[in-house]
Amino acid sequence: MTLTHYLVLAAILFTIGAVGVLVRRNAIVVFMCIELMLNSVNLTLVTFARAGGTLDGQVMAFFVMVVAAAEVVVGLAIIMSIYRTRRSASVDDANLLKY
Amino acid sequence: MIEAPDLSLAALAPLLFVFGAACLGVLVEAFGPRERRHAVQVTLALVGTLGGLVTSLLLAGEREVTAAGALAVDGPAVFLQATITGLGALAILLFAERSLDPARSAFVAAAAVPVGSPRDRELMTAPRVQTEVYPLATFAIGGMMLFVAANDLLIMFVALEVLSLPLYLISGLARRRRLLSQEAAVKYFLLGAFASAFFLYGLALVYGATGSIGLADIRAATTESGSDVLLVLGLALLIVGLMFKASVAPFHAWTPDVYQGAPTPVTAFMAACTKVAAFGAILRLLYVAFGTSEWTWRPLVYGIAIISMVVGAVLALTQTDLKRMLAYSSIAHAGFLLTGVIGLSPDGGGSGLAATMFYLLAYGLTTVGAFAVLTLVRDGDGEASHLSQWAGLARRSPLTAAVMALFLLALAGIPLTSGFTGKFAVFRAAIEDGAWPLVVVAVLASAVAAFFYLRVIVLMYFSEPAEDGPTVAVPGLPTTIVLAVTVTATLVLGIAPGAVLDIAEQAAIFVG
Amino acid sequence: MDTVAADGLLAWSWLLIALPLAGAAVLLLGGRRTDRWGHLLGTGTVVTAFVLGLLCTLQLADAGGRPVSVELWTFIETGSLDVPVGLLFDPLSAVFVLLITGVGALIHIYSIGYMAHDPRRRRFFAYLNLFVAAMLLLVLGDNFVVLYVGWEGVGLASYLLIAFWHERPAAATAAKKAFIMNRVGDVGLALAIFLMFAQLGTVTYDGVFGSVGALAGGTVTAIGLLLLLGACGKSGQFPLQAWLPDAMEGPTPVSALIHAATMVTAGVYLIARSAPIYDETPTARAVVLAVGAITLLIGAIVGCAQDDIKKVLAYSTVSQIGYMFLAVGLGPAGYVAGLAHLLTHGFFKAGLFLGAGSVMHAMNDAVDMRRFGGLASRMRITFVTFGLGYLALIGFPFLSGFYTKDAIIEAAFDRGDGWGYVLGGVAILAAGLTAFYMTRLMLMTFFGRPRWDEGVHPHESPSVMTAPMVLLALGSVLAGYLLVVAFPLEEWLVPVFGRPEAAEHVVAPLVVSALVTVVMLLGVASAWMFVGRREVPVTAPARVSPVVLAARRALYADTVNESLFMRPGQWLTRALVFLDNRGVDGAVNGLAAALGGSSSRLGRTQTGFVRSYALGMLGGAVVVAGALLAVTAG
Amino acid sequence: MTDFPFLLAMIAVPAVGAAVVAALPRGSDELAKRLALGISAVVLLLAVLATVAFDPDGERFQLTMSASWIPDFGVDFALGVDGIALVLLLLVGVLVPVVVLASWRDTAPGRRSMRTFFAWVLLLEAMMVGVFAATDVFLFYVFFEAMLVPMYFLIGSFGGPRRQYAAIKFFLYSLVGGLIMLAAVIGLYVVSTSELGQGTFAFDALRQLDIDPGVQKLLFLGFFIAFAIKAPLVPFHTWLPDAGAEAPIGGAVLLVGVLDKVGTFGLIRYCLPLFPDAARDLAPFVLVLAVAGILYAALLAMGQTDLKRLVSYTSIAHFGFITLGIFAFTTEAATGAVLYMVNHGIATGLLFLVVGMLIARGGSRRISDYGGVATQAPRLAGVFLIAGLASLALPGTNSFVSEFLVLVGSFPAVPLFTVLATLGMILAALYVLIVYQRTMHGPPRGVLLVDDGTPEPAGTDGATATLTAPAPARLRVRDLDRLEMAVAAPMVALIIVLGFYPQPLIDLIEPAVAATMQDVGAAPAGIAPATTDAGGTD
Repeated sequence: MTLTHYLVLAAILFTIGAVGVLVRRNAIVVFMCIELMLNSVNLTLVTFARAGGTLDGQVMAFFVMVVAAAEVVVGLAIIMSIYRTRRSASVDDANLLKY
Repeated sequence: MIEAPDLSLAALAPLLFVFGAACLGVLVEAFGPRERRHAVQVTLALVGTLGGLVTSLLLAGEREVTAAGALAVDGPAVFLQATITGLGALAILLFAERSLDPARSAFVAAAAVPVGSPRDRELMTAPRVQTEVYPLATFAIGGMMLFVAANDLLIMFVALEVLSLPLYLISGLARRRRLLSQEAAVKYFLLGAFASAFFLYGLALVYGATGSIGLADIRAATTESGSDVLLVLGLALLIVGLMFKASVAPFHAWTPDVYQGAPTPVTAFMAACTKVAAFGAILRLLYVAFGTSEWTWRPLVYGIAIISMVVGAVLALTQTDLKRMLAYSSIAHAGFLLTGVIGLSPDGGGSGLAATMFYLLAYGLTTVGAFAVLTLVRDGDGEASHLSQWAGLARRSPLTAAVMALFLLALAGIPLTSGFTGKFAVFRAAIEDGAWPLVVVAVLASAVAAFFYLRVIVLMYFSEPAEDGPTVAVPGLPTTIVLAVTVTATLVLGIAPGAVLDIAEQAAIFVG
Repeated sequence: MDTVAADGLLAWSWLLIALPLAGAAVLLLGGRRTDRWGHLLGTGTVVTAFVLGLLCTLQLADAGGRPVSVELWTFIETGSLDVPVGLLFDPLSAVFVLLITGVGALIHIYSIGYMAHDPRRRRFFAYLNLFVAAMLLLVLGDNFVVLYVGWEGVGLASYLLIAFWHERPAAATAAKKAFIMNRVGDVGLALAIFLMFAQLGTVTYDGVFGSVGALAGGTVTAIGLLLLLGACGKSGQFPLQAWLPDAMEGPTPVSALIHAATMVTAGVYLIARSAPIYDETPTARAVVLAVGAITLLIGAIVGCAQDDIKKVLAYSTVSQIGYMFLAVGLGPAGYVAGLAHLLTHGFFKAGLFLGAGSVMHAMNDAVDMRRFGGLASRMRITFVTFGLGYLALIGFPFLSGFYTKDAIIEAAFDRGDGWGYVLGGVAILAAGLTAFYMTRLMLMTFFGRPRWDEGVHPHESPSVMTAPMVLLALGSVLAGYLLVVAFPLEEWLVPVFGRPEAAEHVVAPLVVSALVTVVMLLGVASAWMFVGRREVPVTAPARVSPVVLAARRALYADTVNESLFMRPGQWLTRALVFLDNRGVDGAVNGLAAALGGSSSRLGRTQTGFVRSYALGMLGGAVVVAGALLAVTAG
Repeated sequence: MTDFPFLLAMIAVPAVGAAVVAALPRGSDELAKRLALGISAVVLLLAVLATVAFDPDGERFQLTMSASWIPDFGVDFALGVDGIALVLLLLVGVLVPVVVLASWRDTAPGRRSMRTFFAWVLLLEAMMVGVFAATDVFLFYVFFEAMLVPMYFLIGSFGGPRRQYAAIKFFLYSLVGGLIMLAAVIGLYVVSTSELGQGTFAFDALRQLDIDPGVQKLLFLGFFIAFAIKAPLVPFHTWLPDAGAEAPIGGAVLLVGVLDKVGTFGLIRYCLPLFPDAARDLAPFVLVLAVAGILYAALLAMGQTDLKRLVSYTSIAHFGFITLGIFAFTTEAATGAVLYMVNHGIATGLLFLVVGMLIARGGSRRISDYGGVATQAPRLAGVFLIAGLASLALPGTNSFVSEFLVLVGSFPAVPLFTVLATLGMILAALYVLIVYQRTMHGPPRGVLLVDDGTPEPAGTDGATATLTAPAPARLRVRDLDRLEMAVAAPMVALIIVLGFYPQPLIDLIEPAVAATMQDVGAAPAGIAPATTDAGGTD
């Protein structure tokens, strides 16, 4: 099982995440898909770190996690507030602004 | 025993100032007495931003890489940091305006309260106001300053998030039309996160390709190893992430919705500062990291510039909401800015960098001013941003109309306004680089753009006012200051831009 | 003959122009406060001008007719073009000065009576003065540009005077028509000037005539033909004759002065003045001949069928000027004859018009001869003066027309070739026709039973009107004898045209005179046959031969003009207006509309759904990546 | 004397004046117009003094001054005039006071505030002076574009019913041209950078460049399109009839009288000297546009039903003549063209003014709404006729001199085009006389007709009952009063004086034109036409 496999796996995860963002309606799920994309990046970083024999990649992964966590906080807050108003977490319902 | 990385505090002073103010703001939010909070927060934010402005001005001419090569404090960084802090301070002033809305603020009293609930209705008119916006905004400003100074991709990413997350939040904090505001927040957040994921993946790929994330190292790597697929893909994804922030077509889709939904002061803040920051990062990425493999991305930027100008100008033609129209116009302006980016020779010299930076400054000031005027024209439920409501404004309030007309003419790029100087600078840079077809497209696009700016003037001056038209509120001190500053700047940069152009010229060297 | 700078009185010859011009200015600017004495001022200036002209001519005569030039100021000087404002006072211009000021003065006097009741009399005299000034500029200018200025100046005056009663649509239209058709001619004159400048680099008479010999034949011919076009426009010659009869809408003194005696003869002046050019180009001369011949026939034929007294005289004018063109077209042999006829014609035609005016005055401005008749007894002086003019015109022996017309016909025969006979024949035939229509006019107007409308009480005109008529009548009796026999014009004009070699006559003058007289008498007789013997119907008979019909319709000249130029022009204009609004402007507006449409269509992509935005971004990302890869790969 | 900064003063005085007038309190229209008249009179005086100080045979550019403005772009605030610019400055100086005077009555209580109107007019004057006096291409461009704003507001705020459409159309047309020119201006700058080391916009320096023909063509087109829209030449003309028709009379006079001259001025000042080769190569196409414009616009003028549109179309035809004169490349023709610019400003200005006076009486712009005005308003009719005759270039009016010069000068160089253009003389006579007959001649009719038996107001000439056509129908129409005569008189005087004694102006113009012709490498016309054949005909 070479490093390439990890990279490919990461790419696949990233794609899954991206597609998920496109196909899922529930804001939470969409957001989780984005998290998935971030984590696929983490996998990539770590893999490259391993390949390069340095620790940078791994350190970066930690950075990413922290940032992701912050994102979660902000994101959930926003989603919550709109959910409490609309009683729905579907991103398609939020559709007043257009054209 | 690990020796601490070299850290020239002097060079970081602006950042420290702003972030310090932001952190203090959080503490105040937590422990400060509610009734005095607003005043304190405003002062803090202003002190922070202005302090950042002053210090970055003092740093002029500084050229060093510090923080273990993570930060580059060079001409462009300092110039753009000054620009950001300055514009940021103006935006903060707009935030702090309390005399316009009978509800005493543009921001919701309690974001957590569901829209339309009884509590919400009672809070609507309560004197209570939100004060978290000030530390949030200050953090965003800090993030932007970091963004333009970031000398490695990871810092760039972190800065990206630091500037984005607060923006997501404050764009949802409108006091009126909360539904729109919240929707804007959600859209901005989801798409922003999506975009940063792309940026991040790009970062990873570049790291994989070059084994490093320092821009200098990447430059070195690309120069000797040329560019393999990983690197190119990485570059592509990085560009996507940045173009999204700069709201360049085809990554512009969020711009109109968010600009329209967010509270107008926040829109002003985003339109001005975010653009500056994003372009700062773009310039740095393209010219420090990928300057030597310029030929790879040049055609791409060329094309994106055209798309952005055309899409922005054409789409704005049929808008009926002023905020939305300005949003589309900002997309078109992003295109014009890219013509400046094109006009930058590989070594980072050429007049392109200075031109782009000048354009950013001029555009930022004008935009803040335009949105500030927007906040003055109100009817029963907040700002009257629908075009038809502006009919005959010149009769009601000649001064307001005149100021708005000035900003619109500047955005249209009529001589003797800052907009013209900026356009001239970037077009010149592009033609010097032989990109005259791009410039021809640009001038035609700006002709189209001129139409919708003119239409507003026509409405304000040549149409009869509607009887139940909006009222023009008397601006309080903060807004007055903002308008005074922006009007003066728009005229000065149009009539006697020499000095500022000089500064931009001298600042226009990256430390590689 | 080289010119000398003016001295003595001649140095003041510019006053000839300045006086009437000043008169016009005073009357026009003075406004109503000059109403009371305006007409006197107007007349005074012209009379003074006449006296001055006479004195100048005498001084010129003392100097042996040596041409005199008066340089006034520089008009236009740039690059290699130099146009001075200068006057040339030589025998030729002297002749015209006397004619213009002399006849002009008489007609001014006449107008005092004729326009007495017109509230706009002051403006009438102002315009008359303006005309005299312009006409004098025309004949006195020493280069083609100054001539052109006068040329269009008289056009303007004629426009103003034809349209003097402008509330009459007919008058307004006639004036416009006159100006336009003149402008067509003016274009010819202008182009001639351009050509002279292009080829010779000068526009002064001296310069052009001095070096015209060096030019290629084609160029000279072109210049000649273009000048002729101008002459045709001004002199109502074929094919630009249609405006002259309509011009009779103007007050009768105008018809007498401008459209009989002076302005319409400007064409003859132009050709005579340009003799050096025409001497170089037989082709152009031939065309002049053709134009003259055709026109004099047209005029004569149409004149036979008109019932409007002034129209008859107008067509007679057209025809008589045809004679003059014929004459000058003959070259050196004919210049003098043409000019002599021009002068005598000036007298008798002016006299005839004034007579006609007097008649109209008596008949409440009626012009239809079918409603005249039997006026001889009521208006003695008018009848006698008119009669003398009539005799002079039809060339009754030993009256002025007799001398000058015969001279032309002889000159025509003297060409010797077949064309000479053709032209001579045409001229003689026209002489017969002239006799016919003039006799018809006399009969219908002065003889026979009165056919007046009720409420018309003919009366003789006041003496202020009759006096000029008498003088002109004297002129029409004597002028011919004086100009041909007593003080031969030929001698006087030697400095201008040189002394023509005595032509050997192919047909003896006596024979010609006899022939002409016989034909003339035939014409008179046939007029008596057709008109005099029987009762004149008050309304023109409807059922007449096509020939008469054609003659009544002026040989369909207007019909041709309308169907050839007017209608297509209007159609073209309408088409272009449509094209401009729909086509040119439409294209621009269409572009704008297209942009707007694409804007709203493009706006549809902004659906408001986060997920579609995300899709857009993803697509964009793919494109970006693809593009970059493509660049690096390729 | 000459060291006095006339040009700067001529820009500063009206600019400051505009600010002052605009700053006046509401309802002080009376004061505003007096102030405006005074200021514009001062400018006229300055223009005259400048002319006195100007030496026709001296330097090409005189009364020069220069100050560094935007060093980074190599832009100087450089002013200076040659004969061409000077006569146009005189035109500006003359027209603006007349316009102010013509708008005197518009400051009626209850009407829209005219304070801003006069402010805009003065600002426009400053801009127009600047555009003619600039010797720095960038500066010229700045004035060229900035000039749009005041005119835009003049049309939009004070114009007719369709003023919004007209104003936007005017602005966008000019802006498109201007922006294309901007690209060319920058291109020129870049070329100068590559040739001279560091970039400059100084006209004299740019004139020395020798630019590669291909580039020249592009730059020439950039400038030409802008000027062709401004002038305007067919087919870029359709904005003018709308703008001219909707603009207030004062605005229309300045628009057609001066503003559009910037186009033709630009052609002879910039297109020829800066891009001589391109100018020569492309001359045939330009000439086609010019001649087509002469005939096309004249025919269109005949087809108009709106008085002001008609006048606008006549101007388009006249601009055709001017362009013909410029691109025939002979001193005579070009001198005539420049003179034509001045004369056209005066003649068409007067035509617009008198048409405006007629419209002020009838309240309608439709030709068919008038008729027989001459019977009761002879002075009005007289002025109308003089203006019309000047517009058809009758000898004795100023236009004749210029039109004659253009044609006589062009003929040796481009005979065919000139002959076609000469046909325009006939069309001009047609459109002038047709409209004159319809409105002034014939029996009284139209909107001015007195339907009820009310007595007509005083001031009309009693010349209605003629012994020929006792017209029972009468018009209620004032004849021109003192003020209106005061407006018309100077123009009429100029028309006639310049019609008989144009030489002073020619002496001013010719040296500058001759210099320009040397830049293009064209010899004066005259006996040897071959030398100046711009390839127009064959």
